[in-house]
Amino acid sequence: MKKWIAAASVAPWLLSAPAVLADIEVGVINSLSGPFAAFGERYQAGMEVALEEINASGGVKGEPLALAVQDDRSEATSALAAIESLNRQDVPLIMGSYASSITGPMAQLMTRQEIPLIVLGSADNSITKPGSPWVFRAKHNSSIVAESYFDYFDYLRENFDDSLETVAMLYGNGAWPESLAEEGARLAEERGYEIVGDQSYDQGTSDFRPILNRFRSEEPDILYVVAYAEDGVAIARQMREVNLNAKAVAIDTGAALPSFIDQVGDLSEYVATVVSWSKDVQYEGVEDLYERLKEKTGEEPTFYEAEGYLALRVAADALERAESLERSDVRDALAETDLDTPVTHVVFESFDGFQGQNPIRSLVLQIQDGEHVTVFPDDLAAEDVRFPTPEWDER
Amino acid sequence: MKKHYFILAGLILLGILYPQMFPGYLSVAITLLLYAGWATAWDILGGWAGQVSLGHASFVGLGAYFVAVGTAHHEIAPWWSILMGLVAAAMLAYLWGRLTFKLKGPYFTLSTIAIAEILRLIAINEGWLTGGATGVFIMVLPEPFGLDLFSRQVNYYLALAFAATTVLIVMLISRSKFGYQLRAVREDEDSAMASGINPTTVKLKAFMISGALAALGGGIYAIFLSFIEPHIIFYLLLSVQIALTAIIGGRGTIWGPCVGAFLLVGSGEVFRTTFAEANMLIYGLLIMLVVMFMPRGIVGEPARYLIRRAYAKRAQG
Amino acid sequence: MPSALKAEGITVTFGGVVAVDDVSLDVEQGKILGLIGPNGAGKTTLFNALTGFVTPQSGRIQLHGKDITRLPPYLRTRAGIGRTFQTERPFEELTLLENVLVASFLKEPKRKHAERLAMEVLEKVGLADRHDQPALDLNLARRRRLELAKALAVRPSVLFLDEMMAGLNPPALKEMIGFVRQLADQNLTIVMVEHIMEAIIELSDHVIVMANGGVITEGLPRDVIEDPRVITAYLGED
Amino acid sequence: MFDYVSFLQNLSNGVLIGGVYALIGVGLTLVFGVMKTINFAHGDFVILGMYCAVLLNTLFGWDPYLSLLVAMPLGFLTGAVLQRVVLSRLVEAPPESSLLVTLGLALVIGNILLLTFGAEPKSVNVAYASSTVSLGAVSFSLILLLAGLATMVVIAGLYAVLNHTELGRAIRATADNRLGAELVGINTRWIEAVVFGIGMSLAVTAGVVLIPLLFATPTFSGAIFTLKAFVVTVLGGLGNIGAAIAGGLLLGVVEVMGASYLTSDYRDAYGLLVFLLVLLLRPEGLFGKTVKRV
Repeated sequence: MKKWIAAASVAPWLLSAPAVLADIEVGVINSLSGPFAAFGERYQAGMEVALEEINASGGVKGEPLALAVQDDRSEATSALAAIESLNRQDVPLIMGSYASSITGPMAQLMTRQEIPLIVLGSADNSITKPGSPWVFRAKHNSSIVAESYFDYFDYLRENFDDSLETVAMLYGNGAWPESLAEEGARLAEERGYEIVGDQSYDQGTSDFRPILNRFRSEEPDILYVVAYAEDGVAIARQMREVNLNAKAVAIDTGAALPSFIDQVGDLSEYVATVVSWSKDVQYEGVEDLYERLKEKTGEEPTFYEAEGYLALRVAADALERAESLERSDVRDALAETDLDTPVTHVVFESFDGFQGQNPIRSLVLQIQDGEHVTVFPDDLAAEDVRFPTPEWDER
Repeated sequence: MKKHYFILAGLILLGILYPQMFPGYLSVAITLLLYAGWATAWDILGGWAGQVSLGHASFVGLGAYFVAVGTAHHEIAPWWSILMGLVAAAMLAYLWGRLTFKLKGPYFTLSTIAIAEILRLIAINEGWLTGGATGVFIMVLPEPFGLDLFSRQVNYYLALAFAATTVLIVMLISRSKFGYQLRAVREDEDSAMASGINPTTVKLKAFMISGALAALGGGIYAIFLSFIEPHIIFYLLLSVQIALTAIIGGRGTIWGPCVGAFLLVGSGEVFRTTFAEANMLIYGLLIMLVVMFMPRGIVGEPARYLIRRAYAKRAQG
Repeated sequence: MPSALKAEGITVTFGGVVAVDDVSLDVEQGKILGLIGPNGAGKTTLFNALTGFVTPQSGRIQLHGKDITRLPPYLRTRAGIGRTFQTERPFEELTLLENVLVASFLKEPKRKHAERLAMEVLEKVGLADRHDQPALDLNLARRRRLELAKALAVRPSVLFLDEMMAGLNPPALKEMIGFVRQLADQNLTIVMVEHIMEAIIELSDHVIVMANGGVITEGLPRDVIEDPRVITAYLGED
Repeated sequence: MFDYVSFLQNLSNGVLIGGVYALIGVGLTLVFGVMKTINFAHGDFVILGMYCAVLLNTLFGWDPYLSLLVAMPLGFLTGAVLQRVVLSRLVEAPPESSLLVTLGLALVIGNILLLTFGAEPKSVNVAYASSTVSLGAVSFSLILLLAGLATMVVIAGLYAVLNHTELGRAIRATADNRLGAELVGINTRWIEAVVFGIGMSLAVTAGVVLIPLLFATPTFSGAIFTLKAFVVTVLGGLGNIGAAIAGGLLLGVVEVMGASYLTSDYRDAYGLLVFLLVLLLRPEGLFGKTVKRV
């Protein structure tokens, strides 16, 4: 209901659009309506928490910071129009957006128009590979995430069970799941795993029984699943239903949300998932951030809010250090970023064909006793890994 | 009829001057022109031939993918790949029409959705052909006569040329033998046959022209976005939007689809920046209101009224 | 006189029901054939079989000695058959001239020539002075004349008229009969399905009476309508 | 060697999923049968049902099946009102108008839900979400069984209403021959409102029954449900209630078998291919009455 009030109250404000000249405004292009709005809202909350923090500690260059937010309606053409609109307002940089189908065209246009872009949500490799001098991403990409999963599998193989070998992959046919699957297949071969199942699915009616039944006869050691929230829940439930067992189960994206544990209950135990941030990661200030994010949304915060927070922190840091608010100065400042935040450490580097990419250390969370717990890498972990996943009948 | 040519010439002139007047509003204008062109192309089949398709995103996707994959994977210049896309779209339309033109009314419409969905799945799953679900980046384009094809101005003039060409083709068709054959088939296939017209041939021609033109716009769209993914290009909602644009403006009229594009893209942009999260709601309400109170479209309804009034006047005089 | 249209043993069935049962006919060039019979007699089906809108199960149809049995309707039109429809629906937003253009383009692909032909036929049916009016709100008599103009615009050698006279008031009826007479005088062959006896008697050179899918009698109009079988066929229906 | 157990498992899964599809399709086919309207908002009606169950669960902790008591009558009323206020205006309009207005309606419903409930997918987690019932080596999902049961009850109820009540006779008469129905004194305008109400009520029921199984998303899955409903009804025969069940089962089995023994990438394409084949070869539907074509 509060959305209604928000929509109604924002309308006249935008119509009159009083230009507050004293503030420094940074552009935000976010998916506030359309199919990606669920994610857009979370990024928005994270950015607002960062904004409050920044302004409470004096703003940027002594001025209060403000956000010029534009909705991209979850589509690329609106995002491109929004860039032009923000360009007219002369913003020093723009943050955006969630989907790669929107962020990709944004990166292309902003590189040509020489406006610095800080990627908000899209984790697709192609955004920063080959990348451009104007595009920066503080969060992970598909290569980093897939590598985290296989580092984790390697870790299990070395420390618990050297017979871990066969992998079954199940993923949606969207850009992110497909690219994680591609990277996963590559890494599996590189590191001596055998792919015994490789199935994608179209979004829709969430019936995975045929695929899971097929997997069952292959008896994979590792299940590598990439699915969004609702599909992840359905997959976890149906694994129990068809009695599909694996020693290690990883479900990307879907299992990282608190609602996954609510919806799947006990069945969610032992499931692992990779995120850029978790409330129990061993970085300074993490608990405080967790509390503030929770207060903002009234819900259990996720890595989405954290990534939104991170993007604006990076932006404010660069603006503070930049010689002027000229875009080329802001770009130079961004390139020299070396920032510690409660989410992660940020530097922008060129490596493995990437450019302007933070080589972020992703975290592996495991669901233990109804909580997301950081279990890998070792030095950032809060608890030990629980392995192997017991068979359904033995739970 | 002359007045239509004058209007077109005037609009083209206005279009040429637009980037000088509003250099900061090119993306919206490009989107608008693309939709105007697509909706006009759609209307050749949907309005003039009376076959409502909800699968035109397939043609847009075909054109876009020929250009994107052509440059990114095979180093084919966009002007050649777009030609190939046009031919491919016409061929697809031919096969598609051969298969489904015996279906009538809603059945034809449903079949277009089914075929478009199958094509979407092919585009997603056959990565060797399309680059798969992760999409295709257009990184480099040749520079004919030193023109930077990536620049917004060039995109804009390409889109303007596309929209103007499509409208011009429809104007020519509307006064030609083919145009009268289309109307005859739309109104009554039996009566058309009695006039010696083969309805299937006429509809196939319309579908092929319509599909090829949509693909042309698709090629420009690919350059405009310079990054495409099957999920957004072969999207059912894109098909629906193209059809709605033409229908709201007025089917089977020369200017209806353009007016529809102006209204929907224009209002979409206004709503996007003013009503925030409610913008799609207002868009949906607008569609309902137009269909309920102006069922023949924004151009179609007054045109009908004007004809009636002119007739009534003459009858008195 | 050579035969313009000849049909032999036409039989049409719909899902086991015989609608037209072994009907033959032969019309000479420049003559008018009247087709009458009570509702459900199979007149319209026969008419559709001859013009190609229904495929007969058996039988042969010849136009000027050429076999057209297997041709679809539009190819029969191109071979020389013109027809009108009972439920005429003009294109309301187009002018009368444009309405006729649709048909006149068949023989005259150039727009200028097609327009001239369209004007000619509009003059023939007496609508020339209204050629630039939209077909919207045309009254019944004028709609019929427009329909006739469209059929004539394909320059047919055999013209099929489907109940052109029904519902016309007496002066309009007289007018329409006059048009048809003129056409026949210009050596056009005409086949007409009609309920209006006055028109049949005045126009037909030969009449075929159908009932239950078959021919019950044929001959000169005066003879036929006095045939007791015909009277029974009509009265039996009531 | 051919694995009979997993074949039977897949077949039974296909049949159960098909039951769900049938439930989604039956409302659409009823509306088409009487009003000759293709309702593009049907899938969004299903979503409305899902949110109804979610809302009652969060407010009062109701079990989803209990919320049918509220959802069914509410769906009926909303549908009837929508028909009177929106669709009934389009009688004189060009034939595709009703299709278009329902497209607009789909956008409106989806975005009202978005503003009210937010974009986050919502569901009701019931304790029996992944329970199974075993029959020999083959096991059945309890929720799918319940959904199948609901389908049977609803369709049996609908069948009874259509065939054994005065209202049902009036509806069938209107579907067969509108003009004839009016001549014998049936108020067809009123019948249309009732039928659209029933159609919406059935869609809402499907949504409620599906909520333990699927997530409710405001603007995303409506079109998917609508598409499935189209496929189901065309497979069976548009406007034929009994055939909707057969169409649903066929779609479920085709999809599951295709995904099990071919590749799951093209799961939705299998259904669509069969859909196209049926459209082209037997447009009256596999189980519809043969229509005389002239």
